[in-house]
Amino acid sequence: MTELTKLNIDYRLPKKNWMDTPAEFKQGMFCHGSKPKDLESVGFPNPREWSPKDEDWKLPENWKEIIIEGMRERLDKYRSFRLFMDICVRCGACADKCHFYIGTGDPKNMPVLRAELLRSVYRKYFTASGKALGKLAGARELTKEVLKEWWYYFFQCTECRRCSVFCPYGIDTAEITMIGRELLNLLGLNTNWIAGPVANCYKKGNHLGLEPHTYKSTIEFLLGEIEDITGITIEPSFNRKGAEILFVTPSGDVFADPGNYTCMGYLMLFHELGLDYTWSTYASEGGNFGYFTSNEMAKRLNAKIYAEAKRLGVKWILGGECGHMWRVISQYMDTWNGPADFLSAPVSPITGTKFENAKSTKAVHIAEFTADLIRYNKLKLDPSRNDNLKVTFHDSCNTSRGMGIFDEPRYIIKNVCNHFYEMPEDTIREKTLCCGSGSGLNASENMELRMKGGLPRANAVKYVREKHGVNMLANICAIDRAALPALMDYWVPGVAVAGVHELVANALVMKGEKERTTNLRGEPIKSVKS
Amino acid sequence: MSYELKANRRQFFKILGISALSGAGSISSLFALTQHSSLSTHHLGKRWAMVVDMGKFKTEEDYKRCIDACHHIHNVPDFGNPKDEIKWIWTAPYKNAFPEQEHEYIRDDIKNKPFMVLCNHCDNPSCVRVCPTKATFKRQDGIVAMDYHRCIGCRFCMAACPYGSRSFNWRDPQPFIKEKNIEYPMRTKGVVEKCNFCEERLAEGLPPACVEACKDNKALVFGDLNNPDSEVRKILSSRYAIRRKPELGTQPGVYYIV
Amino acid sequence: MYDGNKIITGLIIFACLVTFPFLYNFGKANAKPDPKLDTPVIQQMKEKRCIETKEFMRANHMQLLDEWREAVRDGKRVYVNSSGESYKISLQNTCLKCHSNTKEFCDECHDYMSVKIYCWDCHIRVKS
Amino acid sequence: MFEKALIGNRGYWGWIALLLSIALLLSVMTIGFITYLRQLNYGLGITGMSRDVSWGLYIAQFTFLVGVAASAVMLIIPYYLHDYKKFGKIIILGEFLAISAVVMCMLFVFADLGQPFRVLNIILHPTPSSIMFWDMIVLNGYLLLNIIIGWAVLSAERNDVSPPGWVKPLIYLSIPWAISIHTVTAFLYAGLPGRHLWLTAIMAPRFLASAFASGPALLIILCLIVRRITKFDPGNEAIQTLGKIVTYAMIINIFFFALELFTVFYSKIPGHTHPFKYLFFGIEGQGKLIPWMWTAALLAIAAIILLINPGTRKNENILMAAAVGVFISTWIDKGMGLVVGGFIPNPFEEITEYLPTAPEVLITLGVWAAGLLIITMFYKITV
Amino acid sequence: MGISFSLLAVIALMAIAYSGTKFANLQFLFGVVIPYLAVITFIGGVIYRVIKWAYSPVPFRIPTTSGQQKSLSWIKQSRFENPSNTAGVIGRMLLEILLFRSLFRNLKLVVSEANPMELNNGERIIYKSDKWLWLAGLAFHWAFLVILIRHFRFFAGYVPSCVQLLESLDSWLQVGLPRFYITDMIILTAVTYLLIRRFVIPQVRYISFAADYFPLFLILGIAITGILMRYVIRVDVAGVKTLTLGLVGFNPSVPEGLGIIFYIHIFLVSILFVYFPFSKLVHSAGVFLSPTRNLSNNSRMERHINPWNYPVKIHTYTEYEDEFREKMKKAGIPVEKG
Repeated sequence: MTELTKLNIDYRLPKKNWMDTPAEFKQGMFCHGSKPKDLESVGFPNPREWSPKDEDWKLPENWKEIIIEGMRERLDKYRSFRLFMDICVRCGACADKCHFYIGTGDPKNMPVLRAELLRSVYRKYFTASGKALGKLAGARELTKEVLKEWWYYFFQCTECRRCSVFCPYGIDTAEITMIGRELLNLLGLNTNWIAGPVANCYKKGNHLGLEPHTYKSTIEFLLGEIEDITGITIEPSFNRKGAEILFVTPSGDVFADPGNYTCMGYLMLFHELGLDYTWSTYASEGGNFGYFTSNEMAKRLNAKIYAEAKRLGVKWILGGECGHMWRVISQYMDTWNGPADFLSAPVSPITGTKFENAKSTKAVHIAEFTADLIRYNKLKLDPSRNDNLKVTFHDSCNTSRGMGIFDEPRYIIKNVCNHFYEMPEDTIREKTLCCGSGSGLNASENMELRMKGGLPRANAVKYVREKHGVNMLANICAIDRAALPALMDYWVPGVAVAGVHELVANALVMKGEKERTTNLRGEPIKSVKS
Repeated sequence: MSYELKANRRQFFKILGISALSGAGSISSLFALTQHSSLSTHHLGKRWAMVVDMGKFKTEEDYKRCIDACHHIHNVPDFGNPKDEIKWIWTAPYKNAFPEQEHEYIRDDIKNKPFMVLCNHCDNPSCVRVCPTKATFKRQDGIVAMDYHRCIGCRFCMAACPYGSRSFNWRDPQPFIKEKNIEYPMRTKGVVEKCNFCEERLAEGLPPACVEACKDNKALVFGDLNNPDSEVRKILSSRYAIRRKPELGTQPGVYYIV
Repeated sequence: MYDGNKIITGLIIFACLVTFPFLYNFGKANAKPDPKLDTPVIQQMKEKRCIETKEFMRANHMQLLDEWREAVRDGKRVYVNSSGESYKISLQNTCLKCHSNTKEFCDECHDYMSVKIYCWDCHIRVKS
Repeated sequence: MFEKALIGNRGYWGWIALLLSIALLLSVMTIGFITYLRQLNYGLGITGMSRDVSWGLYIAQFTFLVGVAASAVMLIIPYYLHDYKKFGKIIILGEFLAISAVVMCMLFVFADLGQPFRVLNIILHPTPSSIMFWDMIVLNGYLLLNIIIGWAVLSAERNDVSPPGWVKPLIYLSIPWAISIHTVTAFLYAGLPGRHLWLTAIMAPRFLASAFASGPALLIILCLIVRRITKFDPGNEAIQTLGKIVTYAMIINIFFFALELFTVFYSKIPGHTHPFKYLFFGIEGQGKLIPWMWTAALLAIAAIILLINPGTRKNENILMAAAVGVFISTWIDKGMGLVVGGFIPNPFEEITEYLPTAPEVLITLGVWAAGLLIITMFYKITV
Repeated sequence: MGISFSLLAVIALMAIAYSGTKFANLQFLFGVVIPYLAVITFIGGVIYRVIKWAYSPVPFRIPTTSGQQKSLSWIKQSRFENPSNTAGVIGRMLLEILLFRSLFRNLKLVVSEANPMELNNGERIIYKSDKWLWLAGLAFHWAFLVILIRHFRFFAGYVPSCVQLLESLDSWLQVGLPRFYITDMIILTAVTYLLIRRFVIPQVRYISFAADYFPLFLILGIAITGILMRYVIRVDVAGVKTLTLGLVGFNPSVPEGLGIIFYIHIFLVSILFVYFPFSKLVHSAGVFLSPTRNLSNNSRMERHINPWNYPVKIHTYTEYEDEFREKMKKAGIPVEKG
């Protein structure tokens, strides 16, 4: 394979066997270690000050037993884990599908080898052939070096599942990474960027740690912006009992640019519809960083959504644009914290559409909700207001390969924008490439890793940028909105990032609005200019 | 030793002369020289040939005897219709067997006289040239033979044969063979077949079946052209004989005395 | 979720498939093939033997026949066997002269082994 | 409710048409295949062929389709050698037409074999003196060449990159190769002693001329259909250029045919005149092909008149009609006329006539359906 | 190391069978005892492995969704790529198992020069369609299956007509006597390809170890001995069938004079049977259990039950309000308690 210009990716392989090549901790490729206070606040083991760069990771005496026992427990609890340990044939189909492998050229970022890191230990301690034949059977001892290698590489996987799409047996490296991270968490080995938000979310309701009044005032700030642009005053409700719908969205949308434009989009849309809904400060987080530590922690954080829905007595839940939030809601929430028999099967109050596909979780994705509105002509839209934008759509890994939302957002975009261009077909839909910062890797100290991991995605954007002049990368994921701007600035300057509902709100002709001169970002609207 | 040398030299000049005559450089002679050289047989062993003395065929029985002898021993089926017909040796009127040599004022008895026709076992067989699998091949002794195990039934040879000597098994012949000769195999559907000059009998030292069938009146004479003392050579040097479509240069091995 | 029923069903199907050869033959008496040699010609032979040893013929007769097919091409009609005896190359006139009982001789094993041959498309089996 | 199923845009109707035609093609293929099994069981006697007319409809189709396959060069030469960019969009259509035509050729030869189980004998016992051996080589080579080129070009197009460098030499190679497939096919006939209709040195040029008329004519028909039922537009100018190619090729084809007529009838060599007499006038009251041959002749003349006049050629409907005319005319002339005519009269100057039987026609339709299915699939990928 | 070890292991196995029958006259051991043990191990082993997997539950519904979900009525669902019911799952599994659907998607990463006519961005990462692995894998597995079924003629007194049909299709080309099997050629070509790609593709070589080479060499050994036995070093097949029929009829007998090559062949097959359940070859059973493929994506429609779901400690609303009540009241957010 040829080398890439900017990063000089070297795909050559070490001469030595991978087992004899210990992980080399490269600056910029890993996150800071977890802080003791964060672990303490959620009751995680082994809280202490430590740094991944330290020689001594201050592990408990019996760390090896803990890991082996942890593996045994999880082998018994997860068929996926046991099966995926056994049936890989190392055909290599997954190898060049991983964005981290494409971007780094590090062979241990090939999904198969990432799994072998764990599999080799499994063979040593859980299979007869591994015990007997050792290295010949691909087995190896669990040592501290192996443990460090795990930590290094399990936090170089964004659990995007692209490998799983191509694997002939559906082996999902995300599952293996998740188990790997769970095992590491048994020894207090986490990253600060994950442990912090987890602790925040547990105590304060959201990753950013916004306390209820701050949460409310932040949204009120957005309301002011909306009023400036549209002349319309919006008064949403918080923690209101008896509302029909509980709206949950990742806190990133509320707080950070450019997610907050998307949040303004939600507010404007709901106002225009006159939707009977409420925000919650207790369940003020759709995302779930617990999912990046352990199954149990994810469940603990997620429990708040149903609990709050029950307390407020709403009928159903509407979820904002987010990736892993939807992986969790779609494939885990009902199993963990259901049955949600206190809610009723969701029906759109505007169109009367029954969301059959959400009749058990009672949670509807906002893309489904809005696509339905547009289909039945419930929104007055002026797509020309987005004429300054040439839009492409980035499918988020979790909604793509953990859910299958592909056509809903595209349908919306095509109705609110006049210029929409797809990226090459092997980089979208189920074959979409990760932003490079998912699953809690969105820190700043591992920027090199993020830029390398995001390179394949950026390269596809660059293609449509140069071919069609694309200047807006739309998506339905808060992590994308947080991570992609940096990626675009680095690889494809001139491409901005937006949630789909920001584009909706731009095009939405609201009752009683004043003539808009700018879009939500304060940029002049093209059609007005001319 | 010296005699051999002389003989070889003589043959060499003969070869030169003949290739000059046949128009050296023409594509057909190129092919002929490469694979199944028409010249090679003349100096190696036998060159089987047949003389058909048409004057000796008088009654219908004379023809039938020969045909039946051949068709019976070779298990040639009788389908009873011209579409599926298979024939190794049969009759055709003079005007059809020799269309180029027909003219208005030819003797009536000749014009409509049935002539014995069969595979000519040409020196220069176009059927051999075109066969894509060498299922049809020319033996050293001049017999154009077929390997029924190898024939794929493409029927290119049928298109190439200017004498209509080849038949194709359009369907399974087995039920249409009245009396099977268990000494000789049948053919399967989908292969081409034709007269083989009774090569299986020659191997036993026997004359072809048709020749034997008319041994009383010697209407068919069979022998080795390379042997100056053979009966065929004697007849050919003493009587005027013609061959079918000589202009095509195939050099048939069946001669007719009219 | 265990899906135990589905897995057990699957395993039963698997076990049935693998043991199918055993089940298929259960209680069946599978007679060995017994090619008959009692044709008049063979009966008259002083020493009853084929052109090569029985073992050789059993394993290799098809190859021999395949080679014999080529005889028509080069006019080589004599087969010299391993002990130097000569035979005329002809399925029709050598093999079938002795083994005129193709049904009891050839078919016996071919049916047993489920080997379909196309010899009889052309070569004539004598009706016994 | 129900009317919703009846209202739709072009894409919708294109889709419906596609599904219907695939279903139709599949069922025709199935019928053809079942009939082929019958032929396998009974023998080729199930066809109308006989001892005298030993090649028929199958080989006629084969001969004709080799021409269609070869005609892809009529796009390749202008596009790659003369940089005629207007052919950019249809070049791949031509390539795929060539692939499916070659596949059909092979199926027809296969259907014509008496012992298809032994087909590998051609390779196991290679015989360079046989033109059929060379035809096998060139046809397979051409198929391989077109598959490789088509695949490489298409996948490069899909990724919007230039095709790999090694494709160019292959494309150049495919030009003489295309000429070769039809030349070698002509040699199948032209080298046989005693078949007067075929024994002519201009057989190969005649084949090429008729190929360059019939192939592009078929491509015009396909382009116009594709344009009508999908959003894919091959480009008006490209279609018009194809029309001009058909015009010239058809004129040359007729010219060559006239040359044959002159040689035959001025020399008055009886054997050479007989097939022509049989085809156009019949001999001894036998002449089943007379209406076909005159149809071919009239269609050819009519098509040339329509094509030669720019006013009529530019009218898409007339162009379509002329293309259909050329296609049918060459199909009759080169298919049935040439192959069957070569066998009549037989070497004994007797007339044995030939008409295909129903099973023969069904098998033929089955092969055509297979070819059309391949082309439909390919065009689906492209369009 | 893995390559030579595996090759030597297969050669050693052949040598064992060779010397065992040639010098030690252990025909009964190699022809009867070991095959019986192998079949028992195979059945028992596979069942053991599957039961072991089965004992671990599927706690969550985690299908990999490779197509549009079932959503609004007017959006076309990919029924097989993202199934929402059992029928869809069956379709997806059939596509996966019979046609290797996922592998069919395979792409090859290429860093390419951009099309100079369209772009000027220098290098581009493109993904070329790469179907060779799919083709070789599919060809190998299907050929293997056909060969397996074909061998049933050795295990049935009367060979069922479907097996006869399969066999006649496999040998429809009249090449050689006995007729040449097309699958023999396919399996040799495919296994050779699979082996060679392990040697030459650097990434694949890097991830391969002995357990990846050994089965390929073993299967190659089986195929080659089988082919040799049919076409070159022939054995008395009727004798072989006497042995095999004896095996399946529990009435084993070893006929005299079966060629050594037969014992090598059956020994290698026995080794494959024994090796199968305890190696990566169990993927053939495992693929049926793969939760990313065999589950419908209906977890929002129907609740999936996790048998070990247990209550967890959560930060309740009451605790939350207790902590922030004053701030909430001040901000005008409703509270439960005064």
